[in-house]
Amino acid sequence: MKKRGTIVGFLAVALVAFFVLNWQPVAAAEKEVRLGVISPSSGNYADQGAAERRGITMAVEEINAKGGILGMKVRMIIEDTETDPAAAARKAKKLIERDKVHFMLGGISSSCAIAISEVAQRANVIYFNTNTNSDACTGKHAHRTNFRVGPSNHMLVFAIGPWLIKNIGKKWYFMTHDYSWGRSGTAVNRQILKKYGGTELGEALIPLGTRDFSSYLIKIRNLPTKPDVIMCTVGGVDLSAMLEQVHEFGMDKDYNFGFTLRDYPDVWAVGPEKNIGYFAVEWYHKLDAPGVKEFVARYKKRFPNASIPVPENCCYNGYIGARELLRAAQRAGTLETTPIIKALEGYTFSDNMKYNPTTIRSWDHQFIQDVFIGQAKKPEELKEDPTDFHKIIGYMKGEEVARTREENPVQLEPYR
Amino acid sequence: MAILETIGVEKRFGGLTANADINIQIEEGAITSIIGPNGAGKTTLFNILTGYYKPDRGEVHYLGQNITGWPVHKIVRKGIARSFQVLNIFNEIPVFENIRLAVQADQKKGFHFLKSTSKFRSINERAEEILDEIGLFRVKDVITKYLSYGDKRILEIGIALASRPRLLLMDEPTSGLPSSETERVKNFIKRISEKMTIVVIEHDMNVVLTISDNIIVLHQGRVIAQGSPQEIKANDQVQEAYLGGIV
Amino acid sequence: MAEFLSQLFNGLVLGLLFGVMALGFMMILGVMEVINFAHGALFALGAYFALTLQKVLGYWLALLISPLIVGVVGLVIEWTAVRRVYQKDPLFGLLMTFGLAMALEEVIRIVWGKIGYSIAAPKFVAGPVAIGFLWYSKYRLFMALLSLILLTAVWLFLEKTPYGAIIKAGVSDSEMVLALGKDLKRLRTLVFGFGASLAGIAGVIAGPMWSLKPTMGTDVLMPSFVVVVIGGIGSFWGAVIGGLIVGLSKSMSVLVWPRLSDLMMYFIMAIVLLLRPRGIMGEKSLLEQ
Amino acid sequence: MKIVRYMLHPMFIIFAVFLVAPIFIMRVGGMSLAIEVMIWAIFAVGYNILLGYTGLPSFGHGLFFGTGAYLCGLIQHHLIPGTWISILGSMLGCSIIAGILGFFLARKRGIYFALLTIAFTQLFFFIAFQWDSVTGGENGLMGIERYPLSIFGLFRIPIDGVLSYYYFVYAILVASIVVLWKIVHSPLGSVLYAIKQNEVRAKYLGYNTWMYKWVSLIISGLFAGLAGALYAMLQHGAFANPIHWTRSGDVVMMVLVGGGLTNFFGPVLGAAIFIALRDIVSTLTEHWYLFYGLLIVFIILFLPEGILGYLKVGQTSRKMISVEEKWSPSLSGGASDGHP
Repeated sequence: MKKRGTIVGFLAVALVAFFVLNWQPVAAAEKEVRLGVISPSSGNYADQGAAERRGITMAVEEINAKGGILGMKVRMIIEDTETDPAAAARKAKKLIERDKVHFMLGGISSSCAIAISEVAQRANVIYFNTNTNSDACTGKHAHRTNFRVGPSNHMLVFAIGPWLIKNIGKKWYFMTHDYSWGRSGTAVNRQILKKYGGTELGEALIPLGTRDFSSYLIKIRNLPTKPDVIMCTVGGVDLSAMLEQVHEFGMDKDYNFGFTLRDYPDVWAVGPEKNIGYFAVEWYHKLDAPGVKEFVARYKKRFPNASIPVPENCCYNGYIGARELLRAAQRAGTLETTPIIKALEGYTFSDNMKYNPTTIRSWDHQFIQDVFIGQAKKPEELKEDPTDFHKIIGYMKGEEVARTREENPVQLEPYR
Repeated sequence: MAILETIGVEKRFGGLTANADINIQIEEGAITSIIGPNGAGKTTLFNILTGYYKPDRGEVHYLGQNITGWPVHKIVRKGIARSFQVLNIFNEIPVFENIRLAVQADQKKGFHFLKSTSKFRSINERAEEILDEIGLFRVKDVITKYLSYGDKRILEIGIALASRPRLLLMDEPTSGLPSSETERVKNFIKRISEKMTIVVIEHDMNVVLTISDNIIVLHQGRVIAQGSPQEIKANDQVQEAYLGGIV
Repeated sequence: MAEFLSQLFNGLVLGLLFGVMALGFMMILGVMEVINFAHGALFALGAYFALTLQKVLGYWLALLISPLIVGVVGLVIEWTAVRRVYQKDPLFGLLMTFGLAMALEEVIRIVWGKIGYSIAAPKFVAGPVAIGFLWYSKYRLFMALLSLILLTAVWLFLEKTPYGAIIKAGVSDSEMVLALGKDLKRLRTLVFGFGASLAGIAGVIAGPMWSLKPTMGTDVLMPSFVVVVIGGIGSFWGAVIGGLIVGLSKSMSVLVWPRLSDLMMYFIMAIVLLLRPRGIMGEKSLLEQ
Repeated sequence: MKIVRYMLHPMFIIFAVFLVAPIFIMRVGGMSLAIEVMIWAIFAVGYNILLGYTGLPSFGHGLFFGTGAYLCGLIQHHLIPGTWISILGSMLGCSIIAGILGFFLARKRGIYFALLTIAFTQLFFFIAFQWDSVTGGENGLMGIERYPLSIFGLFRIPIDGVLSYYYFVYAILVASIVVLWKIVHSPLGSVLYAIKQNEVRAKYLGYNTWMYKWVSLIISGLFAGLAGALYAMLQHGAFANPIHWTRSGDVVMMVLVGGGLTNFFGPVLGAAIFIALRDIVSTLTEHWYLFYGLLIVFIILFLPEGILGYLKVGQTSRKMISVEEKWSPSLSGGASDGHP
């Protein structure tokens, strides 16, 4: 009986302590800028989330080292989306209501980003979604307060697709992750086939969470016509598993694979042996653009023990997103939402570690930027630098690949 | 007239035959005992009669109606009630509630869902009547599991009575009771037998021979004898198979 | 036709692995009446231990030792926590293993990090092989062989050893084991450890194919459930047949309608439930009704 | 004196606490969290009819919660944009689904019941996730609105604000708890509890236990649908994830933590504690799943009766605990005799 009493007492004290620690009202005086970082640290995209948080941390620390913005230090308040849109919406509410953040950024998962942006728009809080690619984020679910830092699927596919048609072949087979991101990727690919006169040999719809691709690979092996390109819009863990099995079934030797997007952590997981194909890349740490080398060096200094030793695309987008958001507040001279939005819309910056400047498009809030075309290096090419997985074989300017106003007829909400 | 009749009932579990070719008639208004050694298939027979098991072969007729394969609750509503060998009462609720539930089932009020149980006067009154009848009124608010074993036995039967059965099947009502209590239960059975037909599974030959009008002897799943106490006592086969030197 | 046969073959190979996975799950379910949610996490642990061990000891020793360590983890879990919920409301066992699964997954994140890993298959089974029309992965053939050996070993253990007889009795009725006068407590601990190491070994085998992620356990848990529901609780052959059915449903639905490949097993499960509620090989037990 | 007794009744205390809570919560923020507590409380108390009273351990009740959210959105998008109609539609829809699944489920109990609920929730998850032309797939069904309440066309009460929505949910919470309280203390409730204790005996009283279990599933499904619809309106969206089995432990934990197996009001306390803890711990540490997992284990090991059960609150007239007992005490004697 005594033991039980102790346990309950302990629990009660712990509870009270938690409440006291956590529920203290936020200091009323505006002495700091509160940046809500909302990105996954559990669930399917936990590692991408960690990567983007590293980028965000770097941007915030660099700005704070220079004295912050508007004379105030920037404080990050981090919440986990659990890669679950319902949880993401809840956490966004928490950041807005309780922590009273001035703006939010983060994302990775398009579905989480859409859920967050819905909440943010209603509360009139700026939200930068980093590292999402679904066209819906700046299309069907575009909002006045919502900005997308990374390129959209459309941009990625229109970078890699025409290149594949020209250089590899016109007969394509699709492997599509069977959810909105995957299907929108394949839909854009079909546009490309139509535009450039290619043929589609079929499509395999792969359920999310598929661990075993053998049946699909066998199916491809038995196609009556051998495809020139197997165009994959498969992501995350499933992509790692797929690369594994493509290698296992020896398909990497006799087939060409194209990928709508390649996240660096996925290749890092499977290693150089199984890294294959041609793909679109958002950013790469070996780009020959101004500022890249310095950025990589700063990253290595700041995160000597990071699981991935170089900054990759998620980290880059996190960094750029956080930096531009804070800079815009500085330009606007206030933390109010509407002036910052106005300071962002149509803004162009060139210290973006890419070849051409990036523009924040005013009518759909898409960051228009260079998209790169990459090819997987052979394992022996990695001798000198084990992190250098990709060969960058070309790039497309943002305006050449982004959707036009006709293709994406969005109407943002009025300013509030 | 037979109130209950089985025709060639058979039940197997895997390779074991629990009941084979059982043909019995239960006389209305009488007390019938079923005896037999452990594992003779007595409880299985009860389970078949009450619809808990479906026989592999054969039929069960009740009041001239074929009830084979009917679900338990339907058979119970037809007027067959049962008490169990292992105590089978609701342990976590008061004694009164046990009886009340049974009366509630009898009055078909189970699906009323917005009126408090205390507002159903006819149920509550009837339940108190029954408690009075079986002599458990004094403990009506006690949580059932704290009752004495004998009281639990009585309660078990009381629950069965609440559904106003025409036919009551009792599975070893005296098992585990001290002799004084056995006497109490025996008298109780005698008393209620005036109102209904009773079938008992019983080991205590003393009880069997004093209360029974008819005795059915089961051995290895088959009926080996059937008749009045005197006939059974005189039956050599029964003596050999079961009674041994007891009587 | 060639594709049909290839898919059929592939389905069977996958089915064997699901069988191994589900067998451990089912033994724990049958003997302890505990739905072991942590089975997936143990599967993942097997793969992660192998990842670390093979760097030091090489593949073969990793294949051998990793399941043993997982088995020990299973024993510890049983000994400290799970044994306290036997014979209680099944909800407790369910929640307990659910919590353990979460905690173990997070432990993997803490120890090995959030990023994915790849285990290299041993050299002699790396790459593809062509057998007539069938172009197949050598590693999977190796895996099929391994699974077959495992299944045979488990079968021999269940059929030919006294412990097997007790476990089988326990599967249908734990009271019977008590009646046999055997030490139920120890039996349960051992079965839990054994089931855990079966999950571990499935993890080691699957690692080189499916690549490693902290969430990998969650993803393979559901097929085990479905296998057990289809095959029926308490039957060795139920687990094997259920595994094969799930494997085949995954590969064959790719031929017909790939979108269904995940849903298919649930549909099959629903049909089995309609026609034979206790599963194909399941015996009627006190668990139902 | 009667008034004092009423005021000390847990129902009154709960209603009073939630009534005045905004005064404090508005200061620190977190109204959405408080609303969430009430929504989950509705869900958990309804679910407890199934778990605590009928003794059926469903581990897939997210199915009804998630489906309720979707139905709410679908009705708004495709039928009539209105608050009442979408809520009532969700409740009706979920009880129909519960009724259909009940044909399979109500014949089972114990662990088999749990297995099947898990399998069904996964089936629904995949359908919700893949059928994106209807459900929005992984992006969820967005744009679910809180339309102003209109009472006989006379008033229009806006519930779009946080505070107004709080009191809207509060009113529904009060109504739900009163209705469920009545059910529990009605003949129906008494039969359900009898089934939990001893299903075979209940059958032998002449109750069609199958039908009662089925009804119990429908009741819990109905309230889950209600909670789901309210949740969709809170989030302005409906998502597939709450249906996934990895989320199905949440509501069970709420019931258990509070002491729902022994007390009608346990789930309300459980919902409050669970949501507050999850919120706090997930902010404090990245590895909050570890703590969550261990907390579950801890509670099962040391507090299996939940907090109210442990404190022995409110167990005077109706002792509900039966967790120490073996799950199916039924007929074991009969069965052993049946196997000669």
